[in-house]
Amino acid sequence: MQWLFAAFAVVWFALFLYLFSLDVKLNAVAKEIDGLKAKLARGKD
Amino acid sequence: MARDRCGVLLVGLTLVSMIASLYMTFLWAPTERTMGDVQRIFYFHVPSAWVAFFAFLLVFVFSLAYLVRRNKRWDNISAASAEIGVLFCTLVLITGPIWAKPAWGVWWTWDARLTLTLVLWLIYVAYLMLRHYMPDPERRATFSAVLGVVGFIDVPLVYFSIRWWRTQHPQPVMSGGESSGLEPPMLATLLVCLGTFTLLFFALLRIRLRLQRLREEADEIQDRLEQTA
Amino acid sequence: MWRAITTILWKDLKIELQTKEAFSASFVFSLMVLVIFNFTLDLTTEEAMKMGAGFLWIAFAFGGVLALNRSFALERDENCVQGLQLIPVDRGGIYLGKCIANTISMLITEIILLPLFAVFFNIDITERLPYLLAVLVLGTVGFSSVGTLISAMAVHTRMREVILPILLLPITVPVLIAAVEATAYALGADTDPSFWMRLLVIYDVIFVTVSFLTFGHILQE
Amino acid sequence: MSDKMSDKMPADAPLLLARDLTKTFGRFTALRSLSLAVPEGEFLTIVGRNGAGKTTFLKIVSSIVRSYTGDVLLGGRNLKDADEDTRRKIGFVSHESLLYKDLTVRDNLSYYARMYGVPDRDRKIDEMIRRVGLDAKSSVLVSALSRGMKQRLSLARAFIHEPSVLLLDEPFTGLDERASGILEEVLAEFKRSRGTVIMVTHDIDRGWTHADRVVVFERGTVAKEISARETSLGAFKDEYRRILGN
Repeated sequence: MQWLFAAFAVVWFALFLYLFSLDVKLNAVAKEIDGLKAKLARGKD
Repeated sequence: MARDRCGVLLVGLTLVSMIASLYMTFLWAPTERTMGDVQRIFYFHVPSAWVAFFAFLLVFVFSLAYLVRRNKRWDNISAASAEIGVLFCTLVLITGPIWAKPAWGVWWTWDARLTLTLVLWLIYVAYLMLRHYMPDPERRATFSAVLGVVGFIDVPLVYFSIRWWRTQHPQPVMSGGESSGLEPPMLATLLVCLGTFTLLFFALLRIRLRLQRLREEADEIQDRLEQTA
Repeated sequence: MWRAITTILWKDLKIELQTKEAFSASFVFSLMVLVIFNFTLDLTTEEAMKMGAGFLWIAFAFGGVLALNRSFALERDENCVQGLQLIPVDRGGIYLGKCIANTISMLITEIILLPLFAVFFNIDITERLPYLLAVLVLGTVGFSSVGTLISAMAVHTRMREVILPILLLPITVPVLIAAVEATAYALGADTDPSFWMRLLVIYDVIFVTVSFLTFGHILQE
Repeated sequence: MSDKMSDKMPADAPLLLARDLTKTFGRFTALRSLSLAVPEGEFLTIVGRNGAGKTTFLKIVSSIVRSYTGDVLLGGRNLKDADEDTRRKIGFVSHESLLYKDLTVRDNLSYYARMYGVPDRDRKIDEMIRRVGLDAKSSVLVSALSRGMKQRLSLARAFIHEPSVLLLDEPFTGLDERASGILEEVLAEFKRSRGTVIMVTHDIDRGWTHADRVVVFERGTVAKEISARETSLGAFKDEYRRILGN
């Protein structure tokens, strides 16, 4: 049984790790876009 | 807006079918007689392998599409699909030994399917490395498309060579091959899990593609900024 | 097309004759691999018979990677790649010329290495020599067909010396398996090599064709 | 086939016609729907600051770069599906020599002559070697040549197949006096024989000398066209400074 749970845990862990890394990257890019947009708006004044 | 609803639907469907798969895998499916509970690894080992192969098939299809059409979207899909494919391929390679050890007493056997998965993993990790080390985006798209085509055409050749090689270098035969004597409830569970993993793949692909889209948007704004400056 | 093949071939072989860089690098390296195998494994003749084919192809593959790296590195100096892009010839022809030149240069190394291998490991290579040579040619064509294509990609990357083997070796797994098995037969093993020879031929045909068709994409900017 | 094509072309059609060219390198847009016509026999100089798209334009016309949107017609044929004969009309000189350093002077020319299918190859190679003053060096490796000699040999390479359209990308960069002299001479002669030249350069004075027309590139499009016959160099320089200023 513990083998099964080990494998199971690995799958979930990998999935979470991947989703987490995507989320971090998405947030970073979103932030970058906001910053750039603000800069663009300021530049137009 | 329609796009958002589609995404929510996809994620919702994935979650629901995940719960169903968990229930079926751990509670509903009968325990296998010779291997015991360990055999339940099967229900996510095999779907992971399926998703990996499917992802690499998509890489091939969209690489070809890119070479013909030169549409950047196709390159994005190839890149995202290869990345997720490698993720699931890694899962196959990890869950495989975890299953093999208690079931057959060895971590690894050079059996045809496991070896093919390993070679595939190497090919597509190399694919991701090529992408990583190519500074020029247009060349990156073209080169990785060529590699996506070449790599996939290689798959049947790798498979046949390994299979024939196995017959010439016999190892102790593993009792209870992966699909021997699959009872109907087991098959049903497997099918549901296959569906779940496929849904999961598309959900991940969507997120990965959104990341790329945002990245491009950021670059575009940066471009506009530089122009006005 | 014919003009492109022969001219590239003439040019590459002439440069190789002048510098002998690909040959000396791959020959010395392959030789080193064989010697190190001998030290680390300390085999009896019988064991060497069994594993010799494997050693030989590991040595060839590693040496071949060096030769292939060199093949497009020499187009990189003075931006000669741009010269290749300018000339009004079929780009598939450029690929074939390059591929043939690489195959010849690898084969020369291999043929010189072969008797040394026989001496080092006390293996009789003369028994099925024509067969052995056929395997050598088929395996090398397979290796350099994909190798030439990937070498052309690798020159444009960062870390180009490293990226070539990383991309090439997994893709050439079928060639290496088939060549080793067929070579084992040629060295006296008691197996049936017909499947492996067929596989080598199929691999060669498929990958020469695919590379020929896709090389134009690699060369353009 | 090609006769038919030229029959269809009106007599005053430009030899080279670029229509709506757009080319992006990732996030950088090198050309923005640029259109330009060059009649046969014209000497066109392209100036502009770095990154204005000059070199990209030459690379597209010489079919080095093949993925772009828009069309380039050379003698009425679209370059995207141009045959070898069309592409053979083009000669290309840049500040990179495109020579193999481990081949001799003669072998380098022989390589390019074979690739371009030059008839009566040996005689032509001898002639080119003499022309650039490398007779004594013909069996010397390129790696043993001085920089100036290499530049001269590079000119011989570009002219070996007698192109009718000459593309020059910063040709004077790094040339020694003798090589510049030979290049000037060759350009003057090329112009006399009604060859078409497109030259990209930073060096406005040199670019002006032979030019019939000067085009200023700015941010991937044509910002200004000036007929060199109707304007003085001084007036052009003022104009150019004004364009770069804004």
